[in-house]
Amino acid sequence: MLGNFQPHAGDYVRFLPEILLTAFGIVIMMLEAVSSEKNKLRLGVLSLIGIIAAFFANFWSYSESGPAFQNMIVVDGYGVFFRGLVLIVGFLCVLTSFSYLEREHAQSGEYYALILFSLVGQCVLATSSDLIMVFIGLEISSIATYVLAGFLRDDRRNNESALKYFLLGSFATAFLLYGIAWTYGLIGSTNLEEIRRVLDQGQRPTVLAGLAAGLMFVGFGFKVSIAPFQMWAPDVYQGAAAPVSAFMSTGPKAAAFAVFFRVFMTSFHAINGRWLWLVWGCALASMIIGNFAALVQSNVKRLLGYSSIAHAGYVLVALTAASQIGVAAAMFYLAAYAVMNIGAFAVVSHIAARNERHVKIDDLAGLGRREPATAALLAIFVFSLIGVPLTGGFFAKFYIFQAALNSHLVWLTVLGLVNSAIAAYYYLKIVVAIYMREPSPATEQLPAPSASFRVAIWASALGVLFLGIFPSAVLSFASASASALR
Amino acid sequence: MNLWLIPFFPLIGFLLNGLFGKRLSKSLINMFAIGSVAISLIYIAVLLANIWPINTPYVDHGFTWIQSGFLTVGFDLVVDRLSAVMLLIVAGVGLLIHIYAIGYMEHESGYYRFFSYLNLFMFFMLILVLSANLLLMFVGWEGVGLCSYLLVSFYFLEDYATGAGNKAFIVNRIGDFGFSLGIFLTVVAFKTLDFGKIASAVSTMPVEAGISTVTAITLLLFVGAVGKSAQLPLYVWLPDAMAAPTPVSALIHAATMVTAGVYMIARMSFLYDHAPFAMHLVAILGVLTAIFAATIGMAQMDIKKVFAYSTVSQLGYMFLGVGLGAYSAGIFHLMTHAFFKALLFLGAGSVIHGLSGEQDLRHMGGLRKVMPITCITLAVASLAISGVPGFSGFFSKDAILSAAYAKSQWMFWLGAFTAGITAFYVFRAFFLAFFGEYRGHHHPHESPFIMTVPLIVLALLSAGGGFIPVLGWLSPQYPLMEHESSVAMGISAAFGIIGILIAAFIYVVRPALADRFRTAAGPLYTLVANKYYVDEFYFAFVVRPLEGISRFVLWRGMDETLIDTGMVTGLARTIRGWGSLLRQLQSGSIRNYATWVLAGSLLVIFVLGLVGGGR
Amino acid sequence: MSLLWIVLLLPLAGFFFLLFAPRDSKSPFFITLLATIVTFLFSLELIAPAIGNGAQFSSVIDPVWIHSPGLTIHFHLGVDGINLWLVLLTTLLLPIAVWASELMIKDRPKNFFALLLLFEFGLIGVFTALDLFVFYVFWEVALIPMYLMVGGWARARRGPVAVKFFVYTMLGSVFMLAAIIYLYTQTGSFDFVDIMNAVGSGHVLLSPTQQLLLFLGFFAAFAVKVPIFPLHTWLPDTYTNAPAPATFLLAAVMSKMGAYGLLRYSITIAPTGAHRCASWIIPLAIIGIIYGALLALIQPNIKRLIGYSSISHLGFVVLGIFTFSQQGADGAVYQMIAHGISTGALFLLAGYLEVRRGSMEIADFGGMATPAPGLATAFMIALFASIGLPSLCNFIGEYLVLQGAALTHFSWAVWAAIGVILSAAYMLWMYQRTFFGRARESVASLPDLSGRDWASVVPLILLMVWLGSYTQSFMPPISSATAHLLEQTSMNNEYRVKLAAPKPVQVAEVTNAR
Amino acid sequence: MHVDTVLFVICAIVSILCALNLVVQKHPINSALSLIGVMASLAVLYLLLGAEFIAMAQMIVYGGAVMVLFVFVIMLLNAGGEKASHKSWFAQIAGLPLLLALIGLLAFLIRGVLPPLRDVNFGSWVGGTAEAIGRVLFTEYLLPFEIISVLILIAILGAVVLARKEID
Amino acid sequence: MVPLSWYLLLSAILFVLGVAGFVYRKSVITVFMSIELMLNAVNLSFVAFSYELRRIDGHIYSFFVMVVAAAEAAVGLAIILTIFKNRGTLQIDEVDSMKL
Repeated sequence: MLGNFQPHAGDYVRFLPEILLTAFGIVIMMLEAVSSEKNKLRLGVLSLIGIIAAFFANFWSYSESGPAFQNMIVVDGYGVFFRGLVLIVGFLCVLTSFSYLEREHAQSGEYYALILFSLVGQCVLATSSDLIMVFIGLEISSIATYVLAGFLRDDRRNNESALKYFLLGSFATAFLLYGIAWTYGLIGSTNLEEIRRVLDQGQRPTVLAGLAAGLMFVGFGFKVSIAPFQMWAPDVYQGAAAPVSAFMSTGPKAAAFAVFFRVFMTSFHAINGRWLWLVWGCALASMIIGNFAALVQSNVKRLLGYSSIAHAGYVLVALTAASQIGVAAAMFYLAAYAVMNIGAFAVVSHIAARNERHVKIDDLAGLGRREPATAALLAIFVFSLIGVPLTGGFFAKFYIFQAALNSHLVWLTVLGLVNSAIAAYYYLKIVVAIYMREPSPATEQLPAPSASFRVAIWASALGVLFLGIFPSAVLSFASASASALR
Repeated sequence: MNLWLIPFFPLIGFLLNGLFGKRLSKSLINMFAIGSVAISLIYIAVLLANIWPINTPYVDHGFTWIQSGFLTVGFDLVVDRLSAVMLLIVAGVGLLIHIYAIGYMEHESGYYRFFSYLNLFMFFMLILVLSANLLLMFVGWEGVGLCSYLLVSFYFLEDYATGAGNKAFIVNRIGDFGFSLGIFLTVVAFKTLDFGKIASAVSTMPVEAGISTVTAITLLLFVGAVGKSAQLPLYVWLPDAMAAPTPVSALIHAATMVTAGVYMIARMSFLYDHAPFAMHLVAILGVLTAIFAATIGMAQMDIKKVFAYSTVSQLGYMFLGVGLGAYSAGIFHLMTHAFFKALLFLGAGSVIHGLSGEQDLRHMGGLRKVMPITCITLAVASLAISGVPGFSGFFSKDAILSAAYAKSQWMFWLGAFTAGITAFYVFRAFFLAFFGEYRGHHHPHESPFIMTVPLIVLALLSAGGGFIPVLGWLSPQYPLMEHESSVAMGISAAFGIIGILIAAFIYVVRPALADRFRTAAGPLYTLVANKYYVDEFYFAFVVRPLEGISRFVLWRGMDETLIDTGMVTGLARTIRGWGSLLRQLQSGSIRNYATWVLAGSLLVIFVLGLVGGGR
Repeated sequence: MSLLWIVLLLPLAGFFFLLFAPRDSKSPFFITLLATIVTFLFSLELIAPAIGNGAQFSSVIDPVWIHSPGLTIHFHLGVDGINLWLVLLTTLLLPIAVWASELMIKDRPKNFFALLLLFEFGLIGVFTALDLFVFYVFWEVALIPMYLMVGGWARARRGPVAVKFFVYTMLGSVFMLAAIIYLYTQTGSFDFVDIMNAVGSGHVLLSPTQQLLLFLGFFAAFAVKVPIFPLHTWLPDTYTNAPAPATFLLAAVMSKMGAYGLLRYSITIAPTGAHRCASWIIPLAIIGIIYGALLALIQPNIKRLIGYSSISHLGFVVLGIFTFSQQGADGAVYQMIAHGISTGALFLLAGYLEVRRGSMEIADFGGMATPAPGLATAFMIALFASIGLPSLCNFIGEYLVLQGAALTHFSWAVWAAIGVILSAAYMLWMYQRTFFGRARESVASLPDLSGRDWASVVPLILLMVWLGSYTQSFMPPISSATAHLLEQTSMNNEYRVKLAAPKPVQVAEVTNAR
Repeated sequence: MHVDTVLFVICAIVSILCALNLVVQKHPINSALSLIGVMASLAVLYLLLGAEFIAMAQMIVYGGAVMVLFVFVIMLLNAGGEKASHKSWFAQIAGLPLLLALIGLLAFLIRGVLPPLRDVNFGSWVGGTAEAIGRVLFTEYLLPFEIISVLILIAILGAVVLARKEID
Repeated sequence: MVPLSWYLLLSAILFVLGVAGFVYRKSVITVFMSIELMLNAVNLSFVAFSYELRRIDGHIYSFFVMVVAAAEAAVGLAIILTIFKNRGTLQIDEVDSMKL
């Protein structure tokens, strides 16, 4: 009777990226113990290789797409897209981490291992088709991230950010879990398709479905940091090391959004009349809180933290649209946001000296004169965050709001666009600093940018411009795979 | 024949002198300047001879200037009997004054600049005269204004000169405002700007009783004329314009440009004939200006100012004439006035030249011995302007006054009285300058040959100009009104002679009387001497308020405070305020955050569980 | 390789080429100058086809740019009588700006030249775009380099001024973006030509309400850019503080973006909305004319003064557009070009003054005519062009605009013409205080225009005279294009007004929007 | 009065009281002990619901391992009682009403909206045997079971990274 | 004869008490324990529901929850240790250096 539960090759192919990541993570863990101080770099390279391997495995799994392991996961275009996205995020973050770890004299082995494991969790999230996998994937990615946030255990800001993230994260997870419990009790199953099927029949009391959905909304909303669950984001991003913040604000967030959309667009589609208004409000609130509060920030990391709230709001607009285009738009947006945000954080971590002393906007002053290339790229990232044409940020916003208007969300669109114009104000403070002011002490004694850092920001910049100028490829893939979420 | 060649020659002169004048020798500059005008005068003569007698207007269609929708404006020029007269006046007097200027400007810096400006003026003036449509006329109209500005502020180191220049241009702009509105309304009414087409269109219309389109057009155009020809209330720029070198005053501010208004009305007579109300207004304003300016002229001490006000007054006469429908009379007076007023100015100029810049009558006197030619020519001019029978002024002024005599008595009497005043102040100036003892401290000397020749020529014209049969010549275009009343003749002539006698009595026979009169007049005299304080009035009630409102109400108040600080910065500040309010949520305390999550979860559950309805 | 490709991409190519040029040498200048001049020469080739085609678009390029299920965008560019001269204006003024920058920009010249090229790229794109998406893209692309130029080289208050300029414009343009996307959801296309056909043929019906919203969306962006009173307060700050070449370009070409957009898109796509709003836009335009003039009257700073004067001038353009009359439209377009040249020349000469004196305060000058007669003369000519002296360029535009206004509604012309009086007042007064009078010792030794400087001024002066005295070389394509445009406008308008009475069913209602 | 009613009532009351105690106690150690109480009583309830394995795991994993860890850490850091602080005023003020609202809402949903479920009587269903659990765990839930090992790996790694002393 | 809804009610009460502990306790460790309490409450719901459904997936869930809880405990306590090392306190309100 075990026969029909016997996993066959296809299952492993579909799960290959996670397997590879885990394997590499373990290997790195082992090597860390034996390798000496000077060849730590190898571990980094090794993790890069692991990620690349997983990336190709991801493509392979796409060719074998379908459910695996008794519908615990399902490999579809949607899942593959997000797996690829988080892998790219991981790649860029590892690259940016090289010089950071070197600077802080932190033992790098665990760091890379943790990143890989956290990626495992995010890949699981991206492809999970059962709430149990959602729960476990979320925990894997989160716990790894908690540790990364507090990685420098002697740094008070790291501790604090880790504690805040950990306590509040678990708190929110409890809500999510309670929601899962109710879903289970209501439906009798936790398979996403199954939930949809049952709810579509409509015998179940939609009020309790609403309760379940609401409790899960709290959990997801927290992970993607949308109002009213956004509080933690600025503190944590400010406290954690810049590369980690870059990672947290893009990878886990993208994965959480992936599953957020999957659950609400697939399972709770039947009751979307109940949650659309809520999402509408949360989207607007997130944009307003994020942008307005960012106007008065002077710390770049904290500013980016607030901006990440606002961007989560934009993505939520796509959920409000509740349409194929909306999903595709959200996918594109998260991709664009990932590259531009990592780029920005990377430059910040380059400017910030040991113990991240220089993370104020004023510390960026005169970068344009000291390091023209870095400054130019940072400008590109910032303009993309603003949403200036020919950058990924613009096209992402454009596509999101097109989806919104397709669903007649006129006012949300107008308010969102006005928000993005207001946001320009604080983003431009960065451009003003780097190009229109005299060099600051921070930029005066700037170390030469390391090769890995250069690769990272150039790659991010190219990504931004590619998504902005030739979005067709990504867009087609996104809108094709968006149909996975019926 | 190509009419465009007429203005073309002066343009060439302008370009040559303007571009290269700095490097050219004086003789070359003279050659270009004088030559260009002379050539175009010759060309005019040849042209007129060719198309003689000009029974039908000779139109020369140039290129299309503006073409938009139904509206087409071409660079079209026309010569008819009217513009023929005008052409001769402009080119002829212009030439004389150019020649005179050679002598007058000899020692001035910016010699080439002066002549290039003069040529440019000739160009625009000829365009104005020749133009066959309103817009082209407007080009000349504004162009001569430009030249007047340039020449008035010729001594650009002196603030009074540049100030006068600005005043001249801006006041003219006010007039042109009306003129341009007239143009717009013409297009609205007739869908064209071509004189011929308008005339044929209007000829079918009835004469308007009250105020209606055609009247409105004519009135608006007249506003332009008021500005350009210095009538009430826009005359104020002309006296100041005397800051220009004297030849300029003679050419632009006496003989040609200022008469453009009169020319324009004559040119547009087909419209004015249909707007009796406008005609009446023109006449009234003309006669009022005549007397008003004349009274001021009595009390001026600057010789050029005297003649300036007399110009204003004489222009008033012309407007009276055209306003009464006696277009030919107006044009006739325009011509004679061009002669004798140019002569007056040139004479004054030669006096000033002889006194090396002195203009105040109080520092002259007894000059008849040292500069006889100037004295004699000036005497002729004075007699002419006073309308002494036989001299040119007599015939033209008489033509106008007899028209008035027929049309409206009060205008006639006013005009006649003005004639007396005119005679008085002109001769007052003449006697103060040439009789009595020399009161100045320069060494007067007669002007050089180059200057006196034009004086003599103009003197001959002023004397005999009355016998040029302008009225007859124009009669096909402007039918004569057959009421040569001997009464009017007599009265006006009498007034003139009386005026001369009084002047002679006061300033030659009993010089002491003058001061006694002055003291007796007291406040009245000061009022007049200060030109009725009109300038002060304008400054206090137009210029100052405008500037004050702009600076304090609009700029500081509206623009900076209300819009920029209020709207723009205010909005930004409000948003930032919201921002600093919202950041208070981030108290940094984990427990608060948890409480927020709790609140949020409540909201979510509530909305999802209990509120949301089906979509 | 169509001609328009070359004209569009040459500046961009120059930009990339410049990135690799050595920093501290003359070569950036020469590269930029070469690129811009060659661009200009090629752009001359655009004239013949544009005139030949009359109202239709010529030298069109239309490849697919973005293609994905549910969204296809063509990179559709083309030239007709309206944008032809604007493109040429751009390509002509850029070399002049480069020429002047080499003298006026001493700090990081390479960056400045690079930005100039990027700016030209964006501007040509804005003027030739025939696809609303492409238009918006270029609209912003042109903004960025200008923002960086203003901010990076401003003489004072760099950050604030630049940010104000950027955010102000951005706030306007997002509404346009919303309108563009909304239009797409209604018509299923971003392509201007397609949309006009669909709307004209009645395949797509936009209810008056929708049109109103669309129009206001576009208007918000264009009104800020023009600028229309009371959205103008970014202008004086920016113009005053920006480096001279940037101000020159801002006033000469960039200010045309807004007016061009109004003419090309607002009134054609949403004619009903336009006609409704004309009732309050025209008063605003007239207020702008008089208001700008009155404020120019008392400005203590030359650049600020010219800035306010151009608010006044552009008021004429807006007035002309919203008279919906042939003369008005022609005049508006002509006025755009004329203003570009005359005000451009004024700012250029102001720049030369600034280089010499190091200040723009009128109080710091006085008697400049004595040490610098050439400069004084050139300034005088540009000045008279700008106050609309007949036979110089601005007169034609202003006359036609006012004539159009008079034909539509005479009192508009009356009010607007007041601005003409005031323009003489403020300009001449400024000129008197700056150039006339005895030279103070502070300016007595300043040099006159060098031959090198003349080289940048003379073309402009010649154009002033040419545009003013022989309009036939420019007007015919403009007229035919505007005629076609107005015909579309009125047709669509009547069509909709007819259909609007019983509200079309297939129109997605705006009211059910969340 | 049936026996499992009695048991339920007792355990419910005990668990609620212990939970309350956890919330009101100022010293962590007391809270820890009361939490253990909650867990014990919950274990009984699991038995009543026929979940033998979970009951055992509850006692061993939770009551045993996890809580011991807690107590150990508390002792290690000899964490004293709490000091009063006036930060997080929002929690102090808004906390109680929000909590009451939440419990009210849940109670309403459970009692009012939830359709009637079966009654619990001890022994009527004993599905939760170790064998059954094991079977399902290695068939349907194979992947979660495997992948959760990564979680534990991370936990170990994280604990090591964060808690170990600097060697160098 | 206990209606199952009582169990659910109990779990709800415990859950809310856990939340209360998180909101009101000032010692980091107690706060952490409150989270454990919430997880326990959830477990009760799982088990109760699986009793209703006569299926043991609920048990599997609660088993996984325990594992996760254990893992969280390890990491969480480690984080708390670092906090204590750096700040010498466990007062949660003192950990608010990053705000606004």
